[in-house]
Amino acid sequence: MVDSVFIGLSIITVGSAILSLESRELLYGGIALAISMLGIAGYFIILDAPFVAMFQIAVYVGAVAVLIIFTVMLVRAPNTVTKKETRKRKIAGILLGLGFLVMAGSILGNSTVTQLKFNENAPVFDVQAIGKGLLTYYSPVLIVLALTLASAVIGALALARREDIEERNEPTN
Amino acid sequence: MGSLTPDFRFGNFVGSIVWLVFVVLALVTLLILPIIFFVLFYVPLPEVDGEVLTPYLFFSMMVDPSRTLPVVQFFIHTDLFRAAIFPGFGFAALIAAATIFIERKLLAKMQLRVGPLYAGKVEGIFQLLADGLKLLTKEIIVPSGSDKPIFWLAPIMFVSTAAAVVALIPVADGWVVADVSVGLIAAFAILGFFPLIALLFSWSSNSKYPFIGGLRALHQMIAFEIPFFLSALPVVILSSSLNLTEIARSQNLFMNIFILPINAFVFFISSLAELERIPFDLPEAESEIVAGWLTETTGMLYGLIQLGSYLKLYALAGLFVVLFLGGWSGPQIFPPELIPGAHDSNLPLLQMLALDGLYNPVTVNSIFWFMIKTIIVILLMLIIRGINPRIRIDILLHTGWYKLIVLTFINLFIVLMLIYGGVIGPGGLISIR
Amino acid sequence: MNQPTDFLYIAIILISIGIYGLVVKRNALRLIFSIELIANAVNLALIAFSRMLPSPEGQIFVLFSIAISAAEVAVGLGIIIVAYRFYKDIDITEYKNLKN
Amino acid sequence: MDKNSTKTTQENEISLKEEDSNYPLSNTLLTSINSNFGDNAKIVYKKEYRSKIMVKPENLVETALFLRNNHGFDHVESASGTDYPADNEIELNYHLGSYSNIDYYPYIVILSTRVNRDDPKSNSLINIFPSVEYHERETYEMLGVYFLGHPRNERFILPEDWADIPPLRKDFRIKGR
Amino acid sequence: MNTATGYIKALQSGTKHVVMKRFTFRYPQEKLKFVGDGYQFDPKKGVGIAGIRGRHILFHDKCTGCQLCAIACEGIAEAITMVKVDEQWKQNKKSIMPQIDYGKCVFCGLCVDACPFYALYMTDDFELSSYTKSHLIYTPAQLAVKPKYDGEVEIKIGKRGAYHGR
Amino acid sequence: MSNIEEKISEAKKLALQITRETEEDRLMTLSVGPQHPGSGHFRFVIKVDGDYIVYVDPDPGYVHRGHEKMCEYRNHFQNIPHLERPVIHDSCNITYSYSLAVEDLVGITVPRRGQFIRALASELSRLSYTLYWLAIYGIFLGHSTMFMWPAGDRELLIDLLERLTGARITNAFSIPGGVRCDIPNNFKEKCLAQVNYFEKRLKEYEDIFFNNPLLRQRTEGVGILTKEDAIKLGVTGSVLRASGVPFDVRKVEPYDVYNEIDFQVQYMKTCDSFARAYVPLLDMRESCHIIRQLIDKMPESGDVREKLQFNIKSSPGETYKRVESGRGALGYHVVSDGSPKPYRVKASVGSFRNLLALPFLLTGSKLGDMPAIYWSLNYWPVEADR
Repeated sequence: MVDSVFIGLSIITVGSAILSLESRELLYGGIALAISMLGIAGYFIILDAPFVAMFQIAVYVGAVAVLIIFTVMLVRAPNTVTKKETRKRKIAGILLGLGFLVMAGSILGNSTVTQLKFNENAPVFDVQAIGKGLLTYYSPVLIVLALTLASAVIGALALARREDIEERNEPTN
Repeated sequence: MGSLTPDFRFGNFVGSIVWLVFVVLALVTLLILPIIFFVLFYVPLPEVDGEVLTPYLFFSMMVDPSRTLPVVQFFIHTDLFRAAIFPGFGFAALIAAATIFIERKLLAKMQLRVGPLYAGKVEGIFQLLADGLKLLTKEIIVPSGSDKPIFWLAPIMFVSTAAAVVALIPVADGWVVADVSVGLIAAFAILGFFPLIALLFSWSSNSKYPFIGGLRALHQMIAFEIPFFLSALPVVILSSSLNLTEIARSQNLFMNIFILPINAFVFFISSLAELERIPFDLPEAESEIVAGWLTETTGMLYGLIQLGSYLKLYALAGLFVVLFLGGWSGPQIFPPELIPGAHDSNLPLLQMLALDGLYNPVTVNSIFWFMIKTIIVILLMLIIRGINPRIRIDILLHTGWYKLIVLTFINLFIVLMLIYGGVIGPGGLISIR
Repeated sequence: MNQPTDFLYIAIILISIGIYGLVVKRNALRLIFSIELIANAVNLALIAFSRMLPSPEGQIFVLFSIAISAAEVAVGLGIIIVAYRFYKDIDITEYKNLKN
Repeated sequence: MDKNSTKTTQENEISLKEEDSNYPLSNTLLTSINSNFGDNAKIVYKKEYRSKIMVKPENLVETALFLRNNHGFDHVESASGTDYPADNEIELNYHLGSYSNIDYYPYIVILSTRVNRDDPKSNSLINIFPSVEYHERETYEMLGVYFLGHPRNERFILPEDWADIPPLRKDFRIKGR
Repeated sequence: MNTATGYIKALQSGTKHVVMKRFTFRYPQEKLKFVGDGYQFDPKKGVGIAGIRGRHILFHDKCTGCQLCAIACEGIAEAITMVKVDEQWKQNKKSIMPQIDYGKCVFCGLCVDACPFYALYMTDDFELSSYTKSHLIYTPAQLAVKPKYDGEVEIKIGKRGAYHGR
Repeated sequence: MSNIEEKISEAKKLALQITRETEEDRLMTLSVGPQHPGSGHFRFVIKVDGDYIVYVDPDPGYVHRGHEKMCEYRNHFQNIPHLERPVIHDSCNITYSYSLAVEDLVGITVPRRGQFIRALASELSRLSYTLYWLAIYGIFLGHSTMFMWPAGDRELLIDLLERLTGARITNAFSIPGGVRCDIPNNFKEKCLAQVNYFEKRLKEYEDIFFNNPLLRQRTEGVGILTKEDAIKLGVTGSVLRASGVPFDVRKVEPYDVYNEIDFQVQYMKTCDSFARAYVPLLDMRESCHIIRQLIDKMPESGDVREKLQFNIKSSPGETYKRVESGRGALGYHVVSDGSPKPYRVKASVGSFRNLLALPFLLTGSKLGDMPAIYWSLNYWPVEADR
């Protein structure tokens, strides 16, 4: 049962990952990326990490995908299959990708990792365990992370802000 | 002074009715019965009277009605039934339909009108059916230059996403389609799909007004998502669980709304904004941007989005009830047996009428109280629509980003104070469990 | 039944797709897509190991990782919008004189 | 009929010398007009709360300016024109009213001028009364009077493909009439 | 605080109306009761008698075929044309009578004001719809028929608000 | 203080500058009307920059029928049914001032009872128009109840008008020489009962609409037309009174019997959209008051109409008469050459004069304020086009 779900998820994830890079329209690429993220969330659910899966959906589909699609609509790229994408570069890219795949795959296949098995009886970590970890040992990291996020949002706002509009709007308010 | 059209012939009229009957009969024998048989071969069937029911024996229920009870009992506990009929889509769609009708009648009453009146003799109760049929037969106009796949898929996505939220809402103990351990987060994660759908649909219809409407929908939903999350946070602290069933069960002593009134208010306001209902129906403000992101919808596409938004209404009302109004808890008012003494008697008909083996007083009571509370919340949402004008986008954003977020924090700190002061929470004066 | 290696293979496939995108694509948004794919593949591997060990640290790391990549996307998209406003294009080969 | 009408306006002229105590407002206003402009501004008639002043096209702007600055006539209720084909003239009427001078609330001065019908051109009052903008634009398309200094002498109310003579001229006939 | 009271008042005002009487006038089932028998005119006094201005009624025994109604209508709607009738009347030598096209008529009633012989009045009947335009042209014979109209509903003001009732 | 020329030129300069330097994706041109649900028979082209309107160009004329030209082909009585077409809801007022002008030209006075009935019809008609306007203002701001209530209560007044004049909207009631017919039996009691009930309803309107905090947020401080600007733009009616100028033709230049009636001119000094919406409500209260006085002071019997020939010839000359309609001062400039037909008729209508304030107020405001500003100007497109 799980295996068929796994194969289906794999097809969806890898297929839409390829589509997100190769689709003709950038918007479809964005949608495909969101579907790929959903597929990854599906893997998380299979791996007994529902909290992370929901977090993934909320962040990637609810925020990142919206941001990306919004940017795609905003920049209105004329034609996304750019002329500068030469054949040589493409072949090199495919070779590089395949090379990495073969190399890492063969290393993985010959390593002892293949002998590792999931422990069926291992305890499943629920939200409490994660929360405890976040708030005790990793609490400084959490704070730093919060600061990072805040500064990133502020930075993005500062970057995308338009000065001319701000100046004009202030007197009317 | 109505009169019939000049080319009316009584013979034609009778002929058309006869033809209709014939067509229906032919369809039933040639299509519907084979399909039922075909389905029955693949559906696992229960054991009745000591033998496994086969598709051929299935129709013996027609002769012996008492055999239906075990079958019904079997089907009621299958996942398919739960997802499609009772706590899931069918039930929610029924409530959505009832909500649309009640909304129209209530608003009409408030506005000194009569509302739907003619369809279905009694106060127009079949108006929705008539509207649905009309929408079904309407031509679907796809604007030229639109992005066709997204344009067709988005309404369907809208309905299915709304149904996914509905699937998370428990109506009684154990009566929920998907009992996820992180149900609350799941609900919020799925609600995050809606801005994406609205944005994609508005973009795909290749028109200016929908695009402005889509942007407004995006702004509005993102601005209200944060107070929406935050207002549910103290509930999680109080019940120390993310599972919706657990949250509802933890309120058997008192409802959360007594301790979290401000958060309940914020949640209610945010869910109104999330639902795009008046006073927050800016994405569909017809006097500014025609119909917002729904401008180019026609026929059943519009119907689907309407259905989806009312499903969402039910889902959010249910969520409100689960989070703040104690879910299904309430005094037991249903008797232990539907007809006293039916269980012991051996009359099959009496047993069937008393729904012996099916009737569970606790569950029925839970569903009853849940429904009562949900209906009250829905009515409140409907009345709000009657008395309010639409507000402006900048006021809305200001409300969402500044006022509501601050309000949620006030109540969050109160709850924390109570917990650390040892009044509530684990080991407190008032034990929740 | 699935084994940890299955998930790791999927992660490797996703990473190689990401590498391919990074090398071939000249569209700034597609580059961001590639980066996101690689980040997600790593998350997948982390969760798989966390399930295998079993240890909650893997999930905690993934939460951090997701948050950081969200921040990164926000800034990246901001830069793309600014660059688009200057160059009227999102092709990175056009961005020759970002220095001034 | 056209001859008749032109005669009437001249017959109805009222001389200012004739003392009339019934209309005190008219008297003060018209006296001050008369003392400032003399023969350049003819008084066509005066009634209670109404009076009509006929000026030459070149004096239009200064009369309007005088009325605005000295008597508080600050807006235009309507600006219109009447076509007199017999005289080969078009009469322009500005109905000036006052919101700032409480004495002149009920009063309306009809400032009027006559321009040549063949090449109607007149100075625009838009710099004196901003409220005249759409009225003059309407007069332009309805009677064909070109207003010098008006920023938009162009189509306003008529259909976009209007290709006939201006419709309020007397030689434009409604079909079938 | 002002905001809260304003909002509560609005809420109260809205909910109060749920129990008020419906004001809607259900047209085909109920019909309005009108004043009098329709608009009539007394040429001697020169004043009309109030009434609804529905379709006309023509008294053949009084019509002289003077065309005054047609002249009055000429600048307004051009709905009235004079047609020849087969009947012979002493006062109507030319035997012409008005024929009214209700596709054009604006129901201003100035033709009634123009008739000096008490021949043309207006009635209560306003339900004139038909399937074709030609059915809207009423000949003098059709105009002579007095229509039957039974409206009995009018606005009543009760304790629970105004409503349309008998 | 802000100077209007400066403001206009500034806005135009800004618009020009923006149009010049714009990339195509900055400004979005929206056509509001004629098929837009928030416009009526009217269109204005707006350009929005984000949420801000930077350029407005009104384009009326969709329902232009050339009434002024048509009037030259018909005699004074035949003009009456035509002249009321532009505002059929306010038909008693729009024919009122034409009747006054013709009476002035012919040189007659209306019998006293006729004057009272005419003023009564005018007040009822004004109430009915204002309610219609208010209903649309409600639905423009998304308040569906405020659409249904005034539209329903308008029935009370239409019922009275129907009893009085014989038609529900196109009344053709005020004619040169008086009114068409005397009031029917029991009219006074009926009128008093319904008007009193209606006045009670106005309080409910205030509760649910005008005092609703959401509406206040939406309209207060929006579209400010200061007193100086209002005077310079020459606006009229409720728009002018909302800007703090107590100008009402009924008071400043009383026609017919209005000098015997005791009433106040209602005006507000906040100059914003809310004031423009609230002044009509105050006016409606005052109208109810006036109606009660009119019924009280009306002579018990007497003529209602000065008998005039159908083809009455007016004396040569010209006149300008105005009344206070639902949309402000409504004047008719009638030139006569002695024939039964007028030589020239010019209508100076409130809607056309208020139109000038539309681009002035909309430029620089938000898109969400557009309905709140546009409909508060009391602009009736059909009347402006004539």
